Amino acid sequence: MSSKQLNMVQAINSTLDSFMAKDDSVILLGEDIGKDGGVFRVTEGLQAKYGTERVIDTPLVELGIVGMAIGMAVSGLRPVPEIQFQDFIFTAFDQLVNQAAKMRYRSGGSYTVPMVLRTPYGGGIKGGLYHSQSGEAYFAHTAGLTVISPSNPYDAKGLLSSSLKSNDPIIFLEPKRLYRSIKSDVPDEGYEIPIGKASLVHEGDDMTFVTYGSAVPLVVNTVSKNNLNADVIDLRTIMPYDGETILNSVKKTGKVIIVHEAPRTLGMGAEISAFISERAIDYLMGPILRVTGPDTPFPYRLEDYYMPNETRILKAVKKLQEFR
Amino acid sequence: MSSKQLNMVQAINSTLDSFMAKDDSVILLGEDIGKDGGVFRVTEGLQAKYGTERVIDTPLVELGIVGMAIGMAVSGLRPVPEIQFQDFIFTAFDQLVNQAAKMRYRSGGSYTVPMVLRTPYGGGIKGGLYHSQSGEAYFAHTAGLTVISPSNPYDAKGLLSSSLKSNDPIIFLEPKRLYRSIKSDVPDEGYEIPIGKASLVHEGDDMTFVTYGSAVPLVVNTVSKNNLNADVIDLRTIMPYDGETILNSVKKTGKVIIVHEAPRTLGMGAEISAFISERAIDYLMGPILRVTGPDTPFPYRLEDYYMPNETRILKAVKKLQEFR
Amino acid sequence: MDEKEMFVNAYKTMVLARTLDRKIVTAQRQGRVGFYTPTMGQEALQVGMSMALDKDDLIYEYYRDVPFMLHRGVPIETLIDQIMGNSMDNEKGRQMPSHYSAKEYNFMSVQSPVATNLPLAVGAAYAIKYRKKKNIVVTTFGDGSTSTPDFHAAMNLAAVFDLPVIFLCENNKWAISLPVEKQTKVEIWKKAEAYGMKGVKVDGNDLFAMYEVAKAEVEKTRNSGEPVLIEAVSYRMGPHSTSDDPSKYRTDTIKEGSEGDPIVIAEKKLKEKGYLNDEEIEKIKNDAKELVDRKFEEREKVSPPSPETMFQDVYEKPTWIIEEEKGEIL
Amino acid sequence: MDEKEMFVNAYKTMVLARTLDRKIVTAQRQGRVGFYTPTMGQEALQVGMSMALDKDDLIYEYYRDVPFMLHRGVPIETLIDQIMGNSMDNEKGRQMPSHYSAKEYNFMSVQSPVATNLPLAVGAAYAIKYRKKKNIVVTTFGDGSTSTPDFHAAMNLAAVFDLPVIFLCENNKWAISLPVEKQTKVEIWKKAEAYGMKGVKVDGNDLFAMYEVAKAEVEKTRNSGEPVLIEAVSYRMGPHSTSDDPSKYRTDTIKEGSEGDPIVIAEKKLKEKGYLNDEEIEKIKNDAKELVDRKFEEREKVSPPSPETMFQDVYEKPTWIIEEEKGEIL
Ligand SMILES: Cc1ncc(C[n+]2csc(CCOP(=O)(O)OP(=O)(O)O)c2C)c(N)n1
Ligand SMILES: Cc1ncc(C[n+]2csc(CCOP(=O)(O)OP(=O)(O)O)c2C)c(N)n1
Ligand SMILES: [Mg+2]
Ligand SMILES: [Mg+2]
Repeated sequence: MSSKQLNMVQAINSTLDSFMAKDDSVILLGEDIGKDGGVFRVTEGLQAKYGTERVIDTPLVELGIVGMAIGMAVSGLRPVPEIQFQDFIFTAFDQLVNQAAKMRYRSGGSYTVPMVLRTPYGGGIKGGLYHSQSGEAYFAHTAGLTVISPSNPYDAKGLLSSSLKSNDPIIFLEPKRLYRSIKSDVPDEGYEIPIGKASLVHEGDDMTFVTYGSAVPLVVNTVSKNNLNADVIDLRTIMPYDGETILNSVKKTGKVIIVHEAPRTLGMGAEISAFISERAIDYLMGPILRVTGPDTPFPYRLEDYYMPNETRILKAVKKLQEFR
Repeated sequence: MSSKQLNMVQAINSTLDSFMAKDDSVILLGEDIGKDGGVFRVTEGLQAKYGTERVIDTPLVELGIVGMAIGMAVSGLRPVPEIQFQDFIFTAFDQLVNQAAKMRYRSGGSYTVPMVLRTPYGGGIKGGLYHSQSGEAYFAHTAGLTVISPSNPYDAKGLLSSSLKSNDPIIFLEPKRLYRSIKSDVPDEGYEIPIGKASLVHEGDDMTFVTYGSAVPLVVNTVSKNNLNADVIDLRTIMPYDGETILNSVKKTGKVIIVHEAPRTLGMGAEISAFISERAIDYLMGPILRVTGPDTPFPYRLEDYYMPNETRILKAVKKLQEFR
Repeated sequence: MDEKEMFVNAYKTMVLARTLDRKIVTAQRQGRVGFYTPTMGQEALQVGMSMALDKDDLIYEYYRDVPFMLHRGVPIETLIDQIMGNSMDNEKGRQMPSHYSAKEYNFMSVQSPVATNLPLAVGAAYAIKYRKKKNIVVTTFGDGSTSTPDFHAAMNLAAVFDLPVIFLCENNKWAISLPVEKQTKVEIWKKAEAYGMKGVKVDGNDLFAMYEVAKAEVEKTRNSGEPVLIEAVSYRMGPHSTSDDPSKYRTDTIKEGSEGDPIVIAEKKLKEKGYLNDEEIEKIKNDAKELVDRKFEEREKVSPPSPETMFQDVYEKPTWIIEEEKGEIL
Repeated sequence: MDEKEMFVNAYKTMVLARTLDRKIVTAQRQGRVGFYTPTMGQEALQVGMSMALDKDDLIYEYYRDVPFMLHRGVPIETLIDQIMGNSMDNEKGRQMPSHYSAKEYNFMSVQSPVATNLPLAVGAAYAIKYRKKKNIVVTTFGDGSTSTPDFHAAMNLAAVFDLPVIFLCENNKWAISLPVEKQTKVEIWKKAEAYGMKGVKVDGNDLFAMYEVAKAEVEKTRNSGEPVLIEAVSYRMGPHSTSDDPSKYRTDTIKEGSEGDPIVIAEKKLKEKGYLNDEEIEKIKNDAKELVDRKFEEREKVSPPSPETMFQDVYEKPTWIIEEEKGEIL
């Protein structure tokens, strides 16, 4: 089977391309996604190939982009709206929470919203308060939304492919920090990574790391570099998260560290931790620790202090190792 | 000291009244709050007393209400915007998350937003999907916001009074189910209940209940009726929650049940649970349990199944008692 | 259908809607219904609009569109079942009363946050244009809703992309307690200009006038694919909802049965045209009453939705989380 | 200040802003600055507006308003410190470059989500009216920003409550890659009508024309307390930002130094009026260059903010949560 070394931008671009080629109900819309190819160039070349009717440069109005996409989806299309930065999604938040997420439920199943909302999120590009936020918890707390974040180009293609076949609204969060920083071998052929299944990206017996998105390479590198005998779980799907994989690992290791960049309070770490202590309390051999961004806005100049790093992860490891 | 038996609507109304009488920088704005006195009558009589300039009937635009309030606050007023139902706040969510919450931080402390946003929340009035939501976790996850919810008329006055003296933006969540269903003795004189301090509303040694808002009377009644030997902690302030009071109790009882109406996944229960298992794991004598609303939209006809009830709480108690 | 038949049918719908309206309001006072937003006063404009449409046209309606729905053939049972939230309700009893849904008749499910149906209507119109179909989209909303973000977004997008959508503003002069003059300084139909869209104003209390305008605009939109804003001027004759007490903020200017009542206006014209006489009108009213009473008793007996339904339709397949919660709750 | 002095001063500011613009763009390419949104092309309209204002007027500006800020006396240090995000920055290095704040000069701190400053400006104007003060509010935004929810909300509220706020739309013809014709079908100044507000269009590339209009509108707003929308037509001569590559979507129509360049236009008029000659112009440019270079080197040496500052100003007093997180991170 042939494959290519691609970065995440390329993997997403080629996945969109292949779905658009097969299915004329797939339509992209967003700000600057056409001629400009998107501010991160993720949709580069697609307007030239599929025309302005299928790759729509919209006026500057996120709630309109999302609202239109919902209407398109209800009418049988498969819209893929792009929000230029996840930080700007809040201007469309009502459309997501009160329309997209509740459509199937409120209509008794009559109407559905098969839409994949793509948006870059997270820090690491010196974007300051408004070009760095990690808002996954807002979406994951919203019943009706499915929340996905790939941590590498291979997963990006597989998860986006599954998303484009789902009949529920999907929030597809692209860790912008990883857009071009890593490559993986990506098969030319289509494949899917199932929604709701985590991936064990490193195996070990002493402790369990639960993480996703841009924190995955950090955790894997930290584990490898420091020869930690640890399971590393890449959630891939944030909501619904894969409780089973988490539980199996925790029952083996008894020690857990959750790592993400979003703020600690009510970040995904809170849910994972609560989930574990609800049903594996007697397996635990130490506190469930969280290594996350702090509960402050995301700063510009000091962004390296904001994001989790190796030192902080090792501090947590030490704390667990020294427990009792 | 004289006092009156008041319900929560009356307690809030009279508190607003007394602050408005003392301080002409206090200004109310919202939909139907003037002549109509608010759809729940919380602002009844205030426009007649203070005029249309201080009790402003606004056009139908939540983002404008919140945005204007932020601008007023920056300019030295003390706006008290009302959002008719918390469900509609999402149309103003960007103003809350990206303006109100981040103003002090992004301006290096130059500009501040002393604003108290009041809004009724929660179920129990047969409001269905869009007149019943409990969105406290969205706010509590947003660094810069303070989130408060009173569980009785006395607390409503004390907490609102502190809020009106705070220099940070406050989300004041009024459990609409309790608006008229309970009365308490409310002193005529002013008093404050400190922000960030929980209240131990029932004491016992066997287990700890952590709760807030409309779930408080439910938990207290369940505990009393069933003679449970339990601490019941009413958080009063949801963010920043009172970790110390929680920890002290958990170290005593070793068993925890968190009760709230908001959906389980990433609800406040997740954060409280994670907080506890981070620093009191060796005190725990059972799983940390959550009795909450499920991760579905809020249904109309079946709302009684949605909200936590005595049966579900006792199920959790039994589970804890039978642990190991 | 000839003109006479068409207008008599329209009138029958108006009467049926009014009769149902009164029935539900009374039932609400008796504790048999939880809540309701009366339609009283807005019958003519809705039915006039409906008369101009085809079966395939899509409607993104709002909570007051009972006459509209009845006229397009939505069975009265469907509406009452929604009001009751019973097990036969299209929405499985999940939504508050007045939040209807009728996919078979191309009515979207009604949400509460006002005007947030408008951007969806634009998206639906985009799909029509993209698929080169000939149907159009109509979306309805009140005067107060023109202040919302969603109105602005939808109007601009429909204009920029030239989409076949009719924005029907049901200006009933009030948004709960706020009169339209305090909502905005400008007549609503004029707002269309700001988007490069055509705006029209029509007397929405006059069935005949409304139908004329609706017919012309529907034809134009269907043929040219261009959007239009129609302001149908009317009056909210009832309270905002059964929870509302309008005496706190207004003195009603149009009372039921007075000469400003759209049903009275319609009757007068129908009689002038010789389409109906007093006797026939009487019979239409009696028939409506009989039907509404009968259907209401009948639907009231329908069982509530079963508790398991609460956990369905959040996603196509329930997540393990929801399954688990269901197990805990039931 | 006499007219000559006033315009010469205005011109000096324009040149200084342009010089700073170029310096920062170059520095960004050299990796000395993280990001920047050039102002090039919008100097005349901003300075013309500023000339008409009083010290006490409040400005809710957007990210391209460097000439505006310089003209109102904001020290060049303040701007460079913000761009650097250093320890002397008013915002403590927390915001991305181009998100200035200068409370002493009544400039609000700039946010990124476009046009969300507009509702705040309306609130500030409400406070002025309520306190019966005589100052006014000016809020600025681009052409693309007229599509946002916040524009609609703010315009309607300012009109309904009759508030002293000037909406200054800096129409530079582009919103990143979207030309204004695709943003909306109508000229921007005309959108004011939809709110019952006055709208004015002015050639924003002509300092003199801009000043005339600004003066008249400021006077009117100050006296009547009424809002106005000014569309200042200009052109974004540079890229949207240092991350942008306009060659992907447009051919520049106004090049720096060409006759459409607002600085060239100003020079011509100033010379015609005899306010400046070539030699003086040359000196102004050299002085600006010297100043900018010197200040830039100087500010570049300022230390970064200390890590503790990251944990301040989230609330008036840090919560225990933030204190704890600080302990863990530092
Ligand atoms: C976004 C939002 N804000 C507030 C409300 C509460 N509310 C329900 S109806 C209504 C007034 C609507 O007025 P209008 O648009 O004129 O429609 P009408 O009810 O008069 O038909 C309000 C404020 C809501 N449903 N949605
Ligand atoms: C709500 C929001 N959506 C998207 C963006 C990304 N963005 C930044 S500037 C810009 C274009 C703004 O155009 P315009 O209002 O004309 O101002 P200009 O940059 O041309 O001065 C966009 C889309 C943003 N900052 N805020
Ligand atoms: Mg109305
Ligand atoms: Mg522009």
